Amino acid sequence: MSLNDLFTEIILDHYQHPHNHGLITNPTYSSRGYNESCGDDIQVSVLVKDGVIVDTKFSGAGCSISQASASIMTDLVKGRTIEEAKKLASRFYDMVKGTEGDYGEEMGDAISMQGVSKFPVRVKCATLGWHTLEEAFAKGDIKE
Amino acid sequence: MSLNDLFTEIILDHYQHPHNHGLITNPTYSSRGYNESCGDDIQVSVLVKDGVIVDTKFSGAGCSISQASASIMTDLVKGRTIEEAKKLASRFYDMVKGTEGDYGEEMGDAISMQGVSKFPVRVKCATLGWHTLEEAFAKGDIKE
Amino acid sequence: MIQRDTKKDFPIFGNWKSKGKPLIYLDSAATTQKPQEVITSLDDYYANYNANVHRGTYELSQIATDMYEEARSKVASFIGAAKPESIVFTRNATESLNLVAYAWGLNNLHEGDEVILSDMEHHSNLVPWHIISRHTGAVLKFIRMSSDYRLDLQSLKDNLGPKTKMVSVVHVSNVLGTINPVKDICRMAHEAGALAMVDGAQSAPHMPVDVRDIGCDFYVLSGHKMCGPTGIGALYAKYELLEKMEPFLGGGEMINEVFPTTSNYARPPYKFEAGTPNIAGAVGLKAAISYLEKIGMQNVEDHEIELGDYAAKRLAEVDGIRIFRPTTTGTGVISFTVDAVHPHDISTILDSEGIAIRAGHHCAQPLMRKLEVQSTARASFYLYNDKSDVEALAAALEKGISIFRPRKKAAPEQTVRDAR
Amino acid sequence: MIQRDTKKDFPIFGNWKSKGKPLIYLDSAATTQKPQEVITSLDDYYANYNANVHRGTYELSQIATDMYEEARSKVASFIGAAKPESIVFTRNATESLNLVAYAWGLNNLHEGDEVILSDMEHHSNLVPWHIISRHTGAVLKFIRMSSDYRLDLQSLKDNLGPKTKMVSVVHVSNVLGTINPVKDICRMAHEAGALAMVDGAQSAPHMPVDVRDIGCDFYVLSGHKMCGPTGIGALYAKYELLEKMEPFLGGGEMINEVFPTTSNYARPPYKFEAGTPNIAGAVGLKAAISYLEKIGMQNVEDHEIELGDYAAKRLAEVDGIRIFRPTTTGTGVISFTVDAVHPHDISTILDSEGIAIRAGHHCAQPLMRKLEVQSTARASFYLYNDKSDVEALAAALEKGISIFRPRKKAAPEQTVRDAR
Ligand SMILES: Cc1ncc(COP(=O)(O)O)c(C=O)c1O
Ligand SMILES: Cc1ncc(COP(=O)(O)O)c(C=O)c1O
Repeated sequence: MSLNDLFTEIILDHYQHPHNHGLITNPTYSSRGYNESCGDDIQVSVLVKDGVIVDTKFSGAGCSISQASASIMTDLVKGRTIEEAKKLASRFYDMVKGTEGDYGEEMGDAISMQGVSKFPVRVKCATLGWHTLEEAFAKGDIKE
Repeated sequence: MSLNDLFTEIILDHYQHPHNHGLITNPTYSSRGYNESCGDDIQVSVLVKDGVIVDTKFSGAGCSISQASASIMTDLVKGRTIEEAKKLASRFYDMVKGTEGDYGEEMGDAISMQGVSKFPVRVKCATLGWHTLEEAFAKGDIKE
Repeated sequence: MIQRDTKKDFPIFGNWKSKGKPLIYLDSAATTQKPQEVITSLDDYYANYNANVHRGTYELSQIATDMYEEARSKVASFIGAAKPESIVFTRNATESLNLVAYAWGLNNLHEGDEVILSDMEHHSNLVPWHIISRHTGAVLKFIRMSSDYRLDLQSLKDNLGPKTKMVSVVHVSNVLGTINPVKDICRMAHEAGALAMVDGAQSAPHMPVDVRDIGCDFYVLSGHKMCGPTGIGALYAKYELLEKMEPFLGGGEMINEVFPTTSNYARPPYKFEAGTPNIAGAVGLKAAISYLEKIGMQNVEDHEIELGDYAAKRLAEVDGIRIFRPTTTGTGVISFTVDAVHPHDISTILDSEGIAIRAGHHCAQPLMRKLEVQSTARASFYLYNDKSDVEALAAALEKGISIFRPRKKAAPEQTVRDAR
Repeated sequence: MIQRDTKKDFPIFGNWKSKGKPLIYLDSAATTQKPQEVITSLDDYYANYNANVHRGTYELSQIATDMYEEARSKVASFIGAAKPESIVFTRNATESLNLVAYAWGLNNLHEGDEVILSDMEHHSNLVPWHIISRHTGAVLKFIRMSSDYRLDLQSLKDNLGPKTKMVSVVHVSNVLGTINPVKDICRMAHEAGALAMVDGAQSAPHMPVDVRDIGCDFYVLSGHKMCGPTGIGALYAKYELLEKMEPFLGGGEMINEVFPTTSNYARPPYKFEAGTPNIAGAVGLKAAISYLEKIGMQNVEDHEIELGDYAAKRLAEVDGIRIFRPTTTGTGVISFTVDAVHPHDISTILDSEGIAIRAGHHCAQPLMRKLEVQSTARASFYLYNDKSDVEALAAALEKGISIFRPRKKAAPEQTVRDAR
């Protein structure tokens, strides 16, 4: 396991220049996630219209893996339905936990996180954003 | 270590037919002692006149060693001053803990407890009565 | 019965034998001996994987964390818990009971609320409630014991009422060996709207246990009583209860965020595990459970009941003996007294032949008062005992107590005094 | 400095080397590795002397009891306690701190009473007081930290007053390594009529400690941080205080007499040791202390300070590093951050070279806020580390962080999105 498998170009790009950083003013779903093991702290907010995720942002602070993963995630789920996003989350968990499979097509930039599976200590960092997204959905529509 | 070194004739006599069993109605000193390790429970009361122990009794329940030791003790301290009784207690502790020495003269029947030093588990039983006597003295004259 | 010579699995027996002293260990209700694989698991942990858990950001710490969490899963599956997160690691059954008394009791009991215990509780399920009732004004009530040394469910019924908030009872008595009908007791507690806790210190080591079948809200056990190391125990609780409960000890590992004067807590079970846990203890407990599972808990129970029944019959032949054991639902625990021979003396007599039993109140003084004794002698069997141990016990007892048989009257007091 | 190659005493180093992986263990503030003689002492206990303590009436139990009590004496003499009975065995420093907070605090603190802590406390000396202040209405105050990472005694003076009932401070900070002037702090607390507690989790393992010289009323330590097993810790307290205090946990061993609804307690330290203790843990702690005494605590301290100073100097050369360590009174603990590289990433970088450090808030979140960081990386040295470990750390750090050095701006967001 070389460090380059973990800290890929794409991950470092997203870490140093995160996409969709910030908070949506009037979100449909929102939650805060906390990684007890290293103190990473993330806020995810989502705007859904007609069942489709039209915008999503994240804020917070943390390590390269947690921040890059959240950044990639926000890119990836836009334009999808909630169900699609959840399914993607579950595929993502499979991938970073090392379950065999072909993730290339669906994962987009997130494929750059495949190397995390070789670093069990960092799996929690990679999944923080996704768990927080799911948590936001689970808490239900804020406006209702 | 044979059992006969511990359960000597004299000890068994005192256990089965204890001397000075009961409570003094109007004692000068009194205390209750408790052996946490096996639940032995003893009450010792002492009547002192002109600095001399004129009577002492014990009551309670417990094993052969604790009961016989208390019985022997009550015999032994009668007619002595408090100081003499305390000195005897300390010599008795030495003996049952196995400190080398000649205890024959001063110990009277208590010499029968010398074998206890071979049974560390039972030392606390043998010393319970004596500790309770000392405790009674330490608490001070009840009538004052 | 277990047919294999399991004593071979436990190095202490061979070691004492090789020193020329037999060790007939009949005090397993106090603590059990440890099989080689448990001892080895500790060695292996410290020599290869030792690191602090949970907050580690390096491989070694991840391995240690995985080992610790695998131990949690093992305990969960051993007692039929729905999920590992229902298991809180503690020092022993006593701490588990205190955890519930403090964390639940201190925050949920109020003046006049009632907690029902039983006549046969160990001090560890009594004293915590004394402390909490002093702080809260809650009242303690007791399920009565019948003359056959069993709990009288009618008396539970009579005690249950709208003020009952908790029923906490021992699964298997450490003095009488009685197996209590905890499933019925939990059902009755729940029907009355109360929570139910089961003290499994003497059941988890000795029989198959399924907390979901029992239906209890809380269940406690001690590792050292089931072939595991000292210093590790567990509390099982329904997860929703753990979520609702206030924490007990405060410190590292059990919080999410700490500010100078406030804190918010991690989710269970971590909320209840403040500070560095007994990691090696958990690893050793896992090894112990694996050992027990290899033998099979049903085999362990059958073996012990057979030994207990056999011992009860054999010891009944001893002159002046009185045995405290129910006619049915007894286990491998036999308490007894012998006329005119104090239990402590019985223990010394047996010890001189290498037989280790316990004498005393067995941390159950209220029960002793019910039995109208100050103390008893107690032999308790485990999977490594066999009938020859029972024979040795009976023979040594018969031989030893003869020393105490009635004697001639001693000389009158005065002569002893005069002789000084 | 310690000249001998002490790594040889610790089997884990050899075992990892033989697996082809180096282990440069720099996380001893979290938990230390264990020397062979500690591991052997556990093995020896379980394979030869295992029995329950105190209530045993047979030889084996007497041996186990003696071993357990000898461990108590060893701890007492190691920290200069007047007598063994001043030592209560617990699971860890956290439980010791909670014991005092609950047993003393719950019964002695009232609305408006004040407890003084400090800006650099570990969660284990914060959260218990949060819990107790919630129950009692006591107020928490804090000794301020100076810009040189030391406690400001003027701020203690300002906080002390007639309402101060307790001052509880960390002896050596687990983040900064600062050695606090606990002797002065205890004197000032006593002058104000308050009690004084010292959290010695990071001092007992690393320097000579004399509780009577310090003058504290309470002192706590963890065995696993000083070469001992997990699951064993200690509380030292002045004996008169232990006598006056209410008990904490209730159960077996800690009582004299129990009636159905009341109990009276055994004398200290037993009053505070409910249930079967971690006997093997105590035995292992004794072996650990013997090992430390053989090395000599003054040697340990000198060795670590020298390493700490050396590391501070060497790491200062790393580009973008910020080190949190006092200019004087520092120890072998070095916390640092590196610009644009998160501590967790630093830890992974080092882990890939077999170097174990900790990254995170180190259970000291209020201190992190004072330092205005979310987390730090921390290397902590012990007697088995040497200068080559420092060199390895610095070299791996320099190499690893280069990966994170500023890069070209990524393509604008849309293109990434569109590429899906
Ligand atoms: C200063 C300080 N206090 C208390 C503790 C808590 O120690 P334990 O987890 O062993 O209870 C630690 C350990 O991290 C510490 O560094
Ligand atoms: C029925 C019962 N409950 C609780 C306990 C307490 O166990 P521990 O001392 O391991 O906490 C015991 C142990 O003697 C027991 O027999």
